[in-house]
Amino acid sequence: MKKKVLSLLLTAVMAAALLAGCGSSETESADSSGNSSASSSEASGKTNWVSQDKMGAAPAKDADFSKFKIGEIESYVIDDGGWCQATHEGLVGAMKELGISEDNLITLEEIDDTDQAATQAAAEQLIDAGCNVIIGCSTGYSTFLPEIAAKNPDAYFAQWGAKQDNIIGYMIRSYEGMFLAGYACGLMSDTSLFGFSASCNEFSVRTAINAYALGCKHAKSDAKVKVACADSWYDIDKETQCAQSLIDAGVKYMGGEYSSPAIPETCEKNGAYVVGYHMDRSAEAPDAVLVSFCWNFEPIFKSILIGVENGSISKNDMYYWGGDCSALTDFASFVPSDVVDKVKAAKADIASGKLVVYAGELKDNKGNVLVPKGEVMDDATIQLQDFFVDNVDCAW
Amino acid sequence: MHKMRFERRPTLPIMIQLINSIIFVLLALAFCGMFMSVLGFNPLSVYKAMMLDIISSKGIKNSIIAGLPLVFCGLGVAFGYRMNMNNIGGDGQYALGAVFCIWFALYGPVMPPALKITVMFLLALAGGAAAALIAAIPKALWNVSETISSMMLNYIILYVLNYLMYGPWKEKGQMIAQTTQIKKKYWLPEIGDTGISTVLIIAVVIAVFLYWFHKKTTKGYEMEVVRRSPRAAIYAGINVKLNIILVLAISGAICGLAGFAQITSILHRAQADMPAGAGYTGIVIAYLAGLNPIAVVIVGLLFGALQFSAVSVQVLGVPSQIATMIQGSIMLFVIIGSFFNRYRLIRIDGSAERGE
Amino acid sequence: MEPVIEMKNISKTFGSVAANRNVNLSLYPGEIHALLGENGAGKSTLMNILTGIYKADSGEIFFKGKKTDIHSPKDAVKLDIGMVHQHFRLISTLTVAENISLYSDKRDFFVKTRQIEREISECSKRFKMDVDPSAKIWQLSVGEQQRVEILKLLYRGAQVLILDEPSAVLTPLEADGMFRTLRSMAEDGKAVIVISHKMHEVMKNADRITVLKDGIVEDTMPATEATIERLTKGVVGNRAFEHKYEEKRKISDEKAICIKHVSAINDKGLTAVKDISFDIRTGEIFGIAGVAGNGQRELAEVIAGIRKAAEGEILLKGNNITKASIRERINEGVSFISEDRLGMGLVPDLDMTGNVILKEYRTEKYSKYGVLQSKSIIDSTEHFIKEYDIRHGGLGLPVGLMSGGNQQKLLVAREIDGDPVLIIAAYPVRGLDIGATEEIRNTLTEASLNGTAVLFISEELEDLFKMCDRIGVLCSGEMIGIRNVQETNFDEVGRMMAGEREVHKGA
Amino acid sequence: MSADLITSVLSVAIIYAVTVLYATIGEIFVQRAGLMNLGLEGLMLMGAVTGYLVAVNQQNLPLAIVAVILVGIGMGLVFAFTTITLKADQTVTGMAILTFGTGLSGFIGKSVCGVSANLMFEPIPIPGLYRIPILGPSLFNQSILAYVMYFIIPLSMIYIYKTRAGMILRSLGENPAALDSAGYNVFALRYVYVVFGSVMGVMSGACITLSYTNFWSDGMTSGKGWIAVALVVFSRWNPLIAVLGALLFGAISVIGIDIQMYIHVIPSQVFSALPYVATFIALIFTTGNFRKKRSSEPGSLCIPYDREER
Repeated sequence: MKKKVLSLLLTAVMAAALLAGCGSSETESADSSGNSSASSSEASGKTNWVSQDKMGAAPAKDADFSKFKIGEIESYVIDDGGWCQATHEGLVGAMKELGISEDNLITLEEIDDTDQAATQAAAEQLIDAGCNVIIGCSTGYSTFLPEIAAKNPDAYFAQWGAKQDNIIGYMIRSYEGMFLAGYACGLMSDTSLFGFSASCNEFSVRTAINAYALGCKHAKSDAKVKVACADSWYDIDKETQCAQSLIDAGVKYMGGEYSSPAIPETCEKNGAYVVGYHMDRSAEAPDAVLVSFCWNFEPIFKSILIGVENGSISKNDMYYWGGDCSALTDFASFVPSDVVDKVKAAKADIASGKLVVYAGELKDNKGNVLVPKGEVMDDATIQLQDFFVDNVDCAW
Repeated sequence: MHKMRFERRPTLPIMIQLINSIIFVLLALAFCGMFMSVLGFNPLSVYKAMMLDIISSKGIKNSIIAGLPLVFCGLGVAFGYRMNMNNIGGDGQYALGAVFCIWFALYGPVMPPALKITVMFLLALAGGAAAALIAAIPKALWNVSETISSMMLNYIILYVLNYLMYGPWKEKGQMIAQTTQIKKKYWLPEIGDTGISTVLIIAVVIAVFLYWFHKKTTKGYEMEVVRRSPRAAIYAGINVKLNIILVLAISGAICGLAGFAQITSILHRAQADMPAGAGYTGIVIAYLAGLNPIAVVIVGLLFGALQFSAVSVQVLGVPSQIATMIQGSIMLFVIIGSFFNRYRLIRIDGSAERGE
Repeated sequence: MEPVIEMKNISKTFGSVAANRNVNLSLYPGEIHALLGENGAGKSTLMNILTGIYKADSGEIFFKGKKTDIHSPKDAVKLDIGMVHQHFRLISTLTVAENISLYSDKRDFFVKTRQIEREISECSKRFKMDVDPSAKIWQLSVGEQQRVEILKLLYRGAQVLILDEPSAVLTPLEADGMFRTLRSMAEDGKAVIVISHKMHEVMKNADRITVLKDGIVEDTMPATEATIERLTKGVVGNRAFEHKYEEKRKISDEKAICIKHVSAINDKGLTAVKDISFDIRTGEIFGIAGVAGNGQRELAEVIAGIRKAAEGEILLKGNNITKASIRERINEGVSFISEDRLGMGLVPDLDMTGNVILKEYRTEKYSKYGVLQSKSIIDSTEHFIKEYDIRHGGLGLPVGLMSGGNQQKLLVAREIDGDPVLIIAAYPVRGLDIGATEEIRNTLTEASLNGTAVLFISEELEDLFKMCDRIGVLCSGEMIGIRNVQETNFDEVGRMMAGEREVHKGA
Repeated sequence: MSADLITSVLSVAIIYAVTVLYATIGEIFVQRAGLMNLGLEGLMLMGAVTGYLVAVNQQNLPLAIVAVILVGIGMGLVFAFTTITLKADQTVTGMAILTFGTGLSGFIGKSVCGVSANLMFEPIPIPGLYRIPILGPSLFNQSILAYVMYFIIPLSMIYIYKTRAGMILRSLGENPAALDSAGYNVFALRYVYVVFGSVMGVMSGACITLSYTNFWSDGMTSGKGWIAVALVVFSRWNPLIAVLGALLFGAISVIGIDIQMYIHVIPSQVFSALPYVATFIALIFTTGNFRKKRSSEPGSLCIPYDREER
């Protein structure tokens, strides 16, 4: 009895907040966007979307990277078997390609990206250490770095996520990889029920969910994707429980956004299949991981470094690359070859533009049309993904 | 023969307390130094780097920015402990204070800044107090351990914050789980152009007030009596239950101000998991400061310095966790040291200046 | 016959207080040896040293002739020395059997409750003590708990039994029973030490008597040679022992307080005060006689408002204060000198000023707009110090470190300050040295002369007869009777304390 | 609720329970002995990292367990010395252990962060029992550490309520003075139980890294230590109730997610918060003495024992 009351109370609190959120929002927040970091980017020069053709461009013969000192700000440890590790390896890889020794890389870990003091202190540290390229690897930094970037015009700041003032933006079209992964699941599954184990309701997670769902749909028109929400970036118990719940709901193939082996292990234990995320997860559960989606930042970082070296780079640059950046690992041995071939074909189609992931007619799961027939979604909307596509079934 | 024995100190000279703490803090640093050298770092150079970083002008600024939320939590927790209330709920109270505060800042009516900020201040207090009361009332009525209940509330409230930040209050068109920034006119001004917000002054004022409150007011006196001897309190006609509720509420309210500081002076917005353990660190700070509000401000800022200077040692390749570790060991050692605050070594054939 | 225990030149100081100074004591098997002395004379300390709870600073202990060091209670138990403390050392959540087996030398892995219970009931039959072995301790009465404590020792096979103030919590009848038990043990060849401060009791039941005063052995004698005078001299020194003051005091007929059919329950939830009625007139000193633990405490607390009255009503100067809060009563002029000096009356960790204002800190005398007025506080503190010559180690020193006498003076001073209507004085002179005792007696008497009604609770008949105008006797929570001091005597009151309602004068 | 749904919910609940129960039962002993160690989270992290470090570097599980136990003993002694010998504030000391453990674990765990040991206690299905419908597959297909826990639970019950030592333990937290005068060494006993408690605490952590998710990363226990502390109070210091409580919490959060997947009107966070709400309410009902009955809380919990205190 009393328990019910309290949980109701909790719901009430949230509901009330919700109302406050939508209800009276015009009073203050309407004009408050004036100083929100998004629109301010328009203030300065027009965002320059760097074309993906630049990928793999080699540095000039006489290019000299000896003076390069690179700073990297990570929100967590660089060997977390997840996001940070992916970024770090991308950066290290790019440096190796360009023959920059690792001594010229300074990595600052566990800089809480909600902590202004820490973030700005970190950036200042790197400036003091003489870094001329500083890379913020977590979305949260975008709130704090522009200030420092403005103060230090000769250093080049690059920041994951939306474009900010004086900062080179970079993102990866992760949806391409996840789409293909979903497509693979769709091809393999004999039911049209799929699952997704999600951490937090953030754009990158939504991207993964939507792309996966569209992928499944590409293979099975009636595919539905059930989402289990952990509401935590990192909680082994919750991840295990999410996977288990999905499996109990009859899911055999699932995608996920996660950093611990909990989900693959749970799937393996229950004979279900999962798409690896962030990095190659096959080692953790060889019999469960079909294929892994990996962030491959190397081309982007390489291009940025070259650009800095030959001065071709502009602080209005925005990298939003897919293709090899949004990579899949090799498929597990138990995946039938015809599936592998179909996925390869789809990959080629995406590259050639024959296949567009967010193409109309596309509805969200509330029934509103996102993209009318015959049109395609613009990058800004894709980056933000403030929606769930119509075959996603999610509490958020 | 001269036998030695530990005996309670009649009174505790502030100097002894100070010297004790310093000695044991140094011991703690030495202790951590051991681990560092095991992992192949030179402790001295590490500490040197930290020091240099802190005493630099922007180091001081950053320490203060990092320290402010900790100071408020420390003050709040210390206030509770002043009546033996183990308020572990600092995080939750901080969060709820922030929620109330940002709600008014963003969705409340347009007002002249002074008035608006005042209301935000009061709401932050209210939020913190509300969070604390949920634990305080069961404590007062049925003696439910506030330690555990306030800790459970942390989780619950943080989920509320999480919901709001990822859900309805999330800044539209942005990727990060945070609200929009509040309007510039509602920011607290900086002190001169130091980049240090006036909220620091608020913290100091509150600390001084609390110090005076404990020493000079009847309420402060009541708290002291309840803390020292609950039975005597009843005997003196003090309403203990009421005091429990009151003290926990105030304790929570002050923690709530940490949210106010963030919103008006540091982030100027609310974010998911904003407290980030400040409430727990607050306990450490309160204890190390010997529950003395003014000392809390100093210790709090020092902790800020410690946390942010941990970044600087990473340049030397020292793992970031060093800060947490140093905090922990400083605490352990100071606790051990505090034994010598309470006891002194005496010779048994000490002369009798005390009757029985 | 060689003594089973010999203590030689034992000294023990707490901080800088000498609790024992070069004490010698020898104990023979088969005897009941009484340790006589006022509270704080060092009796308990001496015994705690013998049982290894405290370590003596210097001195030696011989067990059956050979020197032994008793470092911990464990050692004492090994030597078959057992003690029944004034505050029982029982685990209230366990049963009698469990408590006893806990203390026994049994080391078997599982608790054999059945068997132990059987053995206990045999043992308790042998020494004529009845207790239910399967009962939980917190369900037992004080008397029963004491029996459990004694059984513990017997079951453990103790040869030396020490009892600290065993009769303090018993009615005279219960006490006699208890002493019969002790006697049967002595006849069993065991050596028994009884700590007490009651001369009659000691002379009646002990074989030998050792008198302690201020931590020093004043006198040792066989009980046969003991006389009240000799003992008194040892216990209280050359304190004048005059009877009731001569000059007749005039007491107005105005009733300061009326207690009407008041009942109250104690912490255990049992009725501790049964339908008590009496009244005290202004300027009168009304004594409550009775063995400690017969409802005095509850009665005092009910009047002070710390305990709710289950039934009946209390009128202060005619107006009903039964429902009034503690604070209201304080404001109405009810003062309470609690028997629990450091636990309730004073805050040991606070300094003098902090204790001076404990009850009146809210009045405009000490505070304005919720702010304490340091000046007036210090003034009245110094006033107290002068007025009642309280000796202290500086205003900043916690009162917990002052001597008991000075603590009590401070407490009394605070309670009497501002001429209250009624002072409840519970055992105000318990455990004080003669000097302090006299001063506090006088202070209370003066207060009464100034028209304050005094409720004087004590177990010391001397004190009662010396100070009071009337004496009411409590036994197991009931008011056995009320007498004018002029019209009664020790013997009558003593029997009333044992619960005899109809007592013939001088019988 | 279909049979195999029960099975799977149970299996997850058991994983949750086993990992948290080591710490919980350990803490029950500590609190029964009259002390409160709030540092469990720190202990678990230390256990997790130590176990994993050894597993990775030595590829030897028994050795890992030994190392973990040694660490537990060490940290136990620190806590015991500070709170029993020096009589320091137990809440604060607990916080210190927590902070220190968190920091140190991350510090020394750096080298194995993200490294896969490929070595853990694999689940061993127990031949006969494994076949039992519904319960079998979840209960009897567990790792050795879980089976050990199956033994610890009844043993701890017997120990506390039936054996002489258990009786002493119960008295230890109730009235140490009485024990002391009965000739028991209160200090030694308390040391023993504190150390035992912290060994169990670190085992909890080792359980996570060595038998469920075979990897280490900073602060991976994500607040489980606090749940353990809460469970102790929730269980009224009774291991059996603690087991039920742990299973309940595990089940609640799985079922929470189940519901959350179907019912979208209620924010998912509500279900995430449920276990904590449950604990909070349970707390009020189990420890709240508003029913005027003897609270089962150890009488002198958190009160340092000082023989010459007078």
